[in-house]
This record gives sequence, structure tokens and C-alpha cells, in this order.
Amino acid sequence: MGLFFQKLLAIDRRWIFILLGLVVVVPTYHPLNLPGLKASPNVRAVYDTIENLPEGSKILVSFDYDPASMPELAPQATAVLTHCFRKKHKVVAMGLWVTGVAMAKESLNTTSKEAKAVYGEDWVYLGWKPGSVAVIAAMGSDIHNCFPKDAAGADVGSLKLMQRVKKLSDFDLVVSFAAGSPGIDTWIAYGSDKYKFKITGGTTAVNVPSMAQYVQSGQMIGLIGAMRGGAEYELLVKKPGDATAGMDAISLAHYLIVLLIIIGNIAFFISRKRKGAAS
Amino acid sequence: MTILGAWIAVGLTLFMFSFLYKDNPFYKFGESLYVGIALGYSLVRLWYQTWIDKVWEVLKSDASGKWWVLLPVAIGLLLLTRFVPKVSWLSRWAFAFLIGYGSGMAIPAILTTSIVKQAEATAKPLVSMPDKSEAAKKSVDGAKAAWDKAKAAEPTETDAVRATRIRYEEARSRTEYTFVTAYRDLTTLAIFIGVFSVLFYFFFSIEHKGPVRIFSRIGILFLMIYFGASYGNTAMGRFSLLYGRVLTLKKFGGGDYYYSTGILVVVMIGVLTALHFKNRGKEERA
Amino acid sequence: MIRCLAALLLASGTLAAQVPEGFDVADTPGDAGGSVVASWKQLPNEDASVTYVVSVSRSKDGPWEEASRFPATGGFKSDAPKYFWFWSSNREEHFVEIPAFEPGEGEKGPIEIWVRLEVVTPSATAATAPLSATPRPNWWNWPKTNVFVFICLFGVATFYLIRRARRDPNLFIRRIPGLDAMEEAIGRATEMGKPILYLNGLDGMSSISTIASTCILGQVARRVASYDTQISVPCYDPVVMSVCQEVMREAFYSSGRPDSYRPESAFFVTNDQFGYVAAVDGIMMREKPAACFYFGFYYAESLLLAETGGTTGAIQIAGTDSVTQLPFFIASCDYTLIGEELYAASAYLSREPIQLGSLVAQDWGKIAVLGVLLLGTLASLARLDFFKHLLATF
Amino acid sequence: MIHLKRTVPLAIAFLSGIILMLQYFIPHPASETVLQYSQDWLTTIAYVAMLLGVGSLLQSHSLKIRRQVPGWGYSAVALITFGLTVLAGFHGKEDGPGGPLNWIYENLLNQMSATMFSILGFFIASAAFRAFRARSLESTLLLLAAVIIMLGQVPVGAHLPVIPEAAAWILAVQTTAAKRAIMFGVALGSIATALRVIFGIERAYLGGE
Repeated sequence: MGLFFQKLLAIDRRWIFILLGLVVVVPTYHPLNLPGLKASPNVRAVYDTIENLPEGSKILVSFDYDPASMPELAPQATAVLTHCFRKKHKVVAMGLWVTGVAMAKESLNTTSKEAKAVYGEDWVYLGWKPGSVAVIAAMGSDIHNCFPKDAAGADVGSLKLMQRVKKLSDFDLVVSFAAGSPGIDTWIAYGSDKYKFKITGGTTAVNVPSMAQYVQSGQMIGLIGAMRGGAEYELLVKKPGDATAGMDAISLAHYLIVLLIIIGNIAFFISRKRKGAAS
Repeated sequence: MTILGAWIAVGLTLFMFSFLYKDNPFYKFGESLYVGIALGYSLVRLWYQTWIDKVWEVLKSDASGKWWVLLPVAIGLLLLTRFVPKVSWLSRWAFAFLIGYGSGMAIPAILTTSIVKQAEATAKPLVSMPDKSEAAKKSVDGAKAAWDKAKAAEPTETDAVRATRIRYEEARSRTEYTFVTAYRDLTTLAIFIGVFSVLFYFFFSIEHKGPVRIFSRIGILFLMIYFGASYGNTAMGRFSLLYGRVLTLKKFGGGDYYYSTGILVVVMIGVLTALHFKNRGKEERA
Repeated sequence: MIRCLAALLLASGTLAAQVPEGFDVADTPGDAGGSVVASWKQLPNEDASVTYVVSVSRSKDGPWEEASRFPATGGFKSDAPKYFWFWSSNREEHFVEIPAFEPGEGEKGPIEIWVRLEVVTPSATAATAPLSATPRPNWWNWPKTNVFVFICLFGVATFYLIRRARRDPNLFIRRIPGLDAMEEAIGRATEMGKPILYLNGLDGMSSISTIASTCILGQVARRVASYDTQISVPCYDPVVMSVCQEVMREAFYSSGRPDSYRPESAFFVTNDQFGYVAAVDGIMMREKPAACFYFGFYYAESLLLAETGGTTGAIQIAGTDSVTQLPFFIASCDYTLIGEELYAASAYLSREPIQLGSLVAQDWGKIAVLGVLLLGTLASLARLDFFKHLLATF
Repeated sequence: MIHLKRTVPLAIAFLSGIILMLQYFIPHPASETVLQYSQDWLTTIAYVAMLLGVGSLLQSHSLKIRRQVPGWGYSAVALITFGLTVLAGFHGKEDGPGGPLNWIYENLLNQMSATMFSILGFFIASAAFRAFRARSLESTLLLLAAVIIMLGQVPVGAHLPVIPEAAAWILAVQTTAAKRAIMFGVALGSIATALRVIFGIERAYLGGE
């Protein structure tokens, strides 16, 4: 028995790698819906805002992230878009980060297809434009001037939905998924403070503390934080997806570490006792 | 091009992951490729961002004092004298500039942000004095009203009601000495003791014995809790990254990309197993 | 003017409209020349019903343009210690910051600004005679002077202590186990005939952490030279690589083994964070160094390096002031120098009086910090704001 | 000669250090300009210095290839991919989305760096297993803090007794107390080092004769 524990202490670390790999890969293919997840007040606030808007409200969704923050923010965006389409809101999407274009398209295509939303009527994707602050300022006065063509190159004026939105203040809500700056802070400083629209959004784990202050000061409604926030939103819209699976994987990984530490310490104490007895 | 890109992406991802097994030809290939591409990439990117934008465009413009941009180029050229051993000492001039520059910049900035500001934040009263001002009283009344209203709307305490209650207790703790105030004072005290004792740990020219030893030992305990907490706090972000990679592999492993992940995993495992047996044979012969 | 006189006549009876005392316009102190400041003493028993209106003009006779309007309950000098510090009289004086005029076509700045103050009460209005000032860029930022004084004090203390250490070189320095282990690690590398790996972190040469790290490399290289061991220094930054070559050359020369010095032992890898890690991890797995030293500033790569180094069986010693990465070095290295110990390492290893003197200066600095913390806490408990003001930064 | 090799660099370090230090206290626009210029200079110098790195890389790898040391093929891989990337970069002036350099970035560089970064997930587990043993009071506190914080991170943690409060308290008190004290020490150490450099006491970087 003691020998077993001594061997355990000196275990080849590749066994740990295999365990961790399994724990992360398995939930990706089979979400486990681990218990314990509960929507936090900040995520709930985002959900309630979108839920309580009258049907057909106009929402601007801004994809302000890069591939590196995709695992955290893409599930949030997908869940929120699903919610918007389900409530028959009209979605206009765009981005302040050039690296976010491909991911924005992907999220929009899958969610709109599921909800059978029609391009041009129910949703529009304007694409990306350089200059963040200047873009927001220009959209404040005239969106059509700022984005004369949508991402696919069609005339924005010819799209039915865009005939109803001319400037930022026409939107009922702006949602920004931001991995940093430009992002939520830019939208607040140069957008909502000036053109008076409601704003909400989601961000990555490292940015939660700095963004939470905007919620506290009332400049923004709610906040979806990191993978966990995404999973909570998926819970609210009752559609477990990548964030739920991710939360499963990450939680399991945490349990695995804690378990390893406990086993390591038990083995350590038993083998030390034996050594002590022998000497 | 997209399909090819996906296969390359999956392949390289698996090559790098194969390091977890052990150093192997796949990893070595990926590593060399990485080194070459990374340097080439930044050389080109910075060519446009630095050389063209910061030097060439400035020289072409008619800004006054544009010739100044040649000075950093000259300093940079001094560095390149290292290729000529005879005059390579000229590169020291450039080192001197960079090192002096960094030192000069650092002194006031570090003193301001890491010492003066931190000291100001730490030097707080260890016991809170109740705030008797009219404004404080008003905010307590406001918070109380909000809590009452929330309570009336929801009979059981939901998260929203709880938030209003906490806000009320927080406001009340500023005007009178409550449990919340005591907790806050305790936190301030703990921070104060922590800062104090950890600083003792860093004393170099005083022997750590007697009271200094006690303080520095408490300091080490504070440090250890901090390191443990910080370690645990980082795990989340790292696992998110790992999950992100797995998602990418899953996406590119789908039918749209002709099952790249699955096929490449099987091929790699096959080759690594073959190599393993081949090398084992070699070792036995040796 | 007539209205002003009338107001003065009325003033004896009510607060109807009185002109405040000490109205003055001056260049804003300690700024880049972007504004001027108008200031005046508060009226006796003023309240929210009194409104101050400040108007500006390019000439003494107008036209006047309103620049600011606020009730007498706000706009005190005490709100802007950035310009006026913390004098208690600031609470009795109002001020307004007036931005400089943009020079128009053919005009040359800075432009003189004329300022007029009006006092508006529900019943009447009174105005001061206009005064002027010209915004000028200043050569000293007075509110930052406290930081400057601290630097000077610390500098003087350092030089004093260095001189003292020169006279009496037998200074006591407490043990730093990680640095004692270094000697042992180098010895072990010599016995095993395996190389030592020395990393400088991922910052450039103008980072103080990197400077400290290259100084430590100098000390390590001296020992390596005298033991005749192999050292390999993969670099992330070409300039750091060159400095490392110089530092090592110096070390080998001064240990009397100039012929053992090989410049290619410090080499450039690549300037991509994880590309560097991939390559260094590869080197570790292939060369199996007997010791790995990590000094300088690190980012997320710390654990990737130290875990790999740990599996090769090397003795690992790290020293960094990168607070976020310390936990990972602590977990995976045999010895870790925490924060300031990185800056003590070169002095500790060299035992040179100059270096030790400045190490003592750091201790004095800590005593000063402790003193300020203690006194500041006591002062804030006694509601004395002196220390808070002394430590104010702008 | 000794002046050119020693005195001049010491004077350069002194002057650039003092000027940059005083710059902090001078609000005059001229001082602002100095800061702006010198920051731009730094990037330009870094760019020219990169040629030094390229030279070093070419030298060491071509040496390996010429001597045919074991694994010289990998050196060839590094050199060839370096060359190809540079070619791809100079292919067009503006390399936006869809360009060859961007393609290399997205499908190769980005993938490899994300993977290396994510390997940290594995290492954080294996290092925790090896290092977090209750050998002493210090290491016990280290591992307890880590376990509490990790449990506080996962959804289940919110339902456990004490854990969420303990995690919040540790983060609030510890991150400020220990970190602040470390920062005090680091600041003093780096200021002392910087002063030594400016006043020429620290001169290891000048090398030997």
C-alpha cells in the first residue's frame, strides 16, 4: 500500500495530461449540464432588458473581439442573438475590430438560420470599419453615410431594415461584445453618453472588473462576464451550447486539480508516516 | 484555400500539442517553422508600421525638424556595428542610450505609481469614524426606501432584493458602527499588517531575529496565501484557452473540412508509435 | 460701471449684489499653457442663491462671452489641489479655469485673455472691472514636487550609504538561499559536464528588470568562467543578446579566461512570445541543462518554461519582479527570488561595497515607507490631512 | 580611445537618463515633444536592432546546416519559412484580410501561439499536483488558498458553505496586502538600480576592454 502511494507521488505527469485532456474534450462533444449554474444578477439584467423590449425593437450588436477571446465571447454572442431573434427583434450587426469579422459572420449565420430570420428585413451585417471612435461619432449622425454598403457589398439604403434606422439614437439597445478597447468603454464614452441609447454587453474574464464599474455607475445595463456569463445566458434562453460545454469542461478541470491536490497530499502523508516508522 | 488553411491549422496545433508526449520530430518541425515565421512576420509587419510610417513617410513630408528621424536610425546602425568586431564597441553608445532612457523614465513613474500612490492608499484610519453628515444620512434613507420597496414587491428574498439590502447595510455602516463597519475595519487592519510584515521580509541588511523574525515570518505567510490565491485565480483563464483550442479542433474536424482533426490525429499517433518501436529496437541493440 | 457702483452702494444693506474681494486673473500654474485661472474670495455669508458668471473676451471692452456660470456653493480652489495645493484658505476662494483662445487666421499665440466676473443674486447683478492674463507654458509642475523631493532624498541617501560602505565594507547582509544555491548549481553543472541555461526575461533593454538580470548574468558568468562550465543564453531581444555578450566577455576577461569566452553562447531565438517558448523548451528537452536560471521580467510563459525545465531534472532558480508570474515560479522552481530580491541579487553575489551600499539604501527606503505608513495611519485617525497631502499625486 | 569606449557611453546614459527623468516634472510643450520623439525613436531603434536578430538567426542556423549537425534539417525549415514569410509580406503593399501575410498569420502563427499558450492548462494541473503538498505551514497555506479560490471559481462553489466568502476575502485582502508590499520593494530596488545606471555605478553592459 505504502509503495503504491510512493509510486503515485512520482507518477509520470503525462497521466495527468491525459486525464485533463479527457475532462476537457468529453464535455465538448457531450455537454453534461453540470449542476450549480445560476444566473447572476448582471446576466439576468441583460436578459430582462432584451426580454422586456417590445417585439420588433431595433438592436445594434457590435462584435469587438479577436480570435483569442473567441471561446469566451462567441458563445455569449450566439446566446444573445438567439434570444433577440426569438423575440423577433431586428438586429443590425457590425464590429470595431477587424479580426472579429469572420467570427461575427459565423455567429450571425447560424443563429439567423435557426430562427429563420430574413436578411435585410430581420437582420443586417454592416461589417467592420477602421477608426472606432470616429466610426461611432459618424454613426451618431448618419449610419448610411458611415456604412454606405453592408458586409456583402449591397447598398445599405436598399435594405428594408436599414430604412428604419438612420442614426444611433434610432436603436432601442446597443450590445457590445468586447475583448478590450475599443469596446464597451468606447461605446459608452463616445456613444451612449452623447446619443442617449441604452447599452449592455459582454466581456472576457480579465476585463470584468474594469467593465463592472460601468454597471455600478448605471452607465450600462448588466454585463455578461466571461465563459461563465455565457453559460448563464444559455441557461436563461434554455439552449445549452459552447459556453455550457465550456463551463462543464472548465469546472471538471478545476475539480480534477483539487482532486489531484487532495490525492497527492494523502499519498504524501501516508508515505511520510511509513518513512517515519521505518526510521 | 480555406480547407488547406484548416488542415494546416489543425496539423500545427497537434504538432505543438505533441510536445506534451515528448520531444519528437513533429514538434521539432513545428518549432522551427514557428521561429522562422514569427521573425519573418514581425520583420514585414514592422517594416510597414515603423520603417514606412515613422521614418520614410516623415522624411518625404515637409515637416520641420523631419531630419531628427535619422537620429534613431543612426543609433540603430551603431547596434549593427556588432557584425564588425573591430568597431563593435560603438554599439555600447546605443546600449547606453537605451539603458539610460529606461532608467530615467522609470524613476519618477515608479516612485509615483508604486510607492507614493500605494502609500496613500494604505495609510487609512484603522477604525472608521461614523459619518455624521447630512448627505450620508440621506443616502441611508434612500437605500432603506429602495430595500423596503423591493421587499414589498417580492415576499421572498431574491437576488435583486438581496442586492438592495446589501446596499442599505453598506450605507448604514458609514453612519454608525455596525457589523459591516467592523468587517471593513478588520479588512483594513489585515491589509495594514500584511503590508507591514511583508516589507519586513524584504529587509536585507538587518538580521532576521527577534521581532524582525516574527514579522518577516508573518510576511512569508501572507506571501504564500497570495501566491496560492493568485495561482488558483489564473487556472480559469488557462482552461478557457485550452477549451478554445479544443473547440477549434472540433470545428475543423467536422465534415465541412473533411474530418481533418480525426485523420491527422490517427496519422500522428501511427507515426509516433512506429518511431517508438524503431527507437526501442535501436536502444536494445546499443 | 455705473451698475457696479450702484451695487456697491446697495451692498451695505443686503446681500443684493456685492463684488467679491481679491478678484484676480493669472496664468494657470504648472500647465502646458492651455489656460488661465480667475479667482476671488468668497462673499461673506453667500449661499446657493448667489450665482457667479465669468465672461471672457479678447479685449478689455468686449464683446463678452460667457465662459462659466455656477452657484456659490461650488467652484472652490480646494476642489483643484492640482493647481492650488491644500492650503486651508482654498476653501474660502472660488476659481474658474479658462481655456486659452485658439489663434485665428494670421494670429500668433498665446493670446491675452480678458476676464470679467459678475455676481448675480435674485434681486440684482454686480460686475468687477475686467482683468487680463496671458496663458503661458510653465517650466515646472509644482504639484509634482513632492515626488521630486523623494527622488532627491533617496538619491542622496544612496550616495551617502555607498560612501559609507566603501569605508566599512563589512556589511551584514541576510542570507538569500536561492543565491547560495546558485553556486552549488554551477558546481553540479561542472561535475555533470552539462550546460547552464540562463534566461533574461521577455522585456527589452530599457526595462530595469532586464538591466538587473544582465548584472546577475555578469556574476554567474564569472563563476562559469572559473569553473570552466558551459553557459547558454537564448535571447528574446537582439539588443539584450548583444548586451549579454558584452557582459559575459567582461566576466570571462576579469576571471582571467578570455580564451574560453564564446560570443555565440548568447544567441537570438525569435521575438514572438510563444515562438521563443517553443524553441527554449525544445533546447531544454534536447540539451538537458544541469541548471536553469530565470531572471528578469516574465509573462504567461513563465510556467511553460519552468515546468519543462523541471522535468529535465535541472536545478531551477528564478527571480522576477513580475508579481503575476511569481506563483508559477514558486510552484515549479527549486528557489525563487521574490520581487526586490531580484535587485539585491547582483549586490549579494558580487559583494562589492558600492552595490551593498545601495542595497542598504533600499532598506532605508523601506524604513521610510514603513514610517510614512505608520504616521499616515495615525494622522488619518486623528483626522490630520498633512500626510495625505504630502502623498498626493497628480 | 578609452574615452570613446567608456566615457562617451557613460555620458550618454547619464544625459538621456537625467533628461527623461526631468521631463516628468516639466509641463512645457517642449518637454512633451521630447517624450513623444523619444518614444518614436525607441520603436525605430528596435526595428533596426531586429536586423541584428535576423543576422544572428541566419548565422546560427546556416552554421548548423553547413556543419550538418544532427537535426540540421530543422534549421533549414526555419530559414526557408522565414524567407517565404518575408516574400509573402513584400508581395503587396497593403496586406489586409485575405492577403498572403494575413493567411499565414491566421492559419499558422496564430494557431501555434494559441496552442503553446493553452498548454499552460496542462502545466497548471501537473505543477499543482507536484508542488501543492502540505510540507510546512507555508506550503499548507499556499495550497489551501489555491483550493479555496479554485472552488470559488466554479458554479458549485457558490453553493458550498464559507467558500465564496472566504474566496472573496482572500482576493480582497491578499491581492492588496502582499502585492502592495512586493511593489514597494520592487519599486525601491528598481529606482536604486536606475540611479546606479544613470550615475555610471552600474556599468556591466559596457563590457571589458
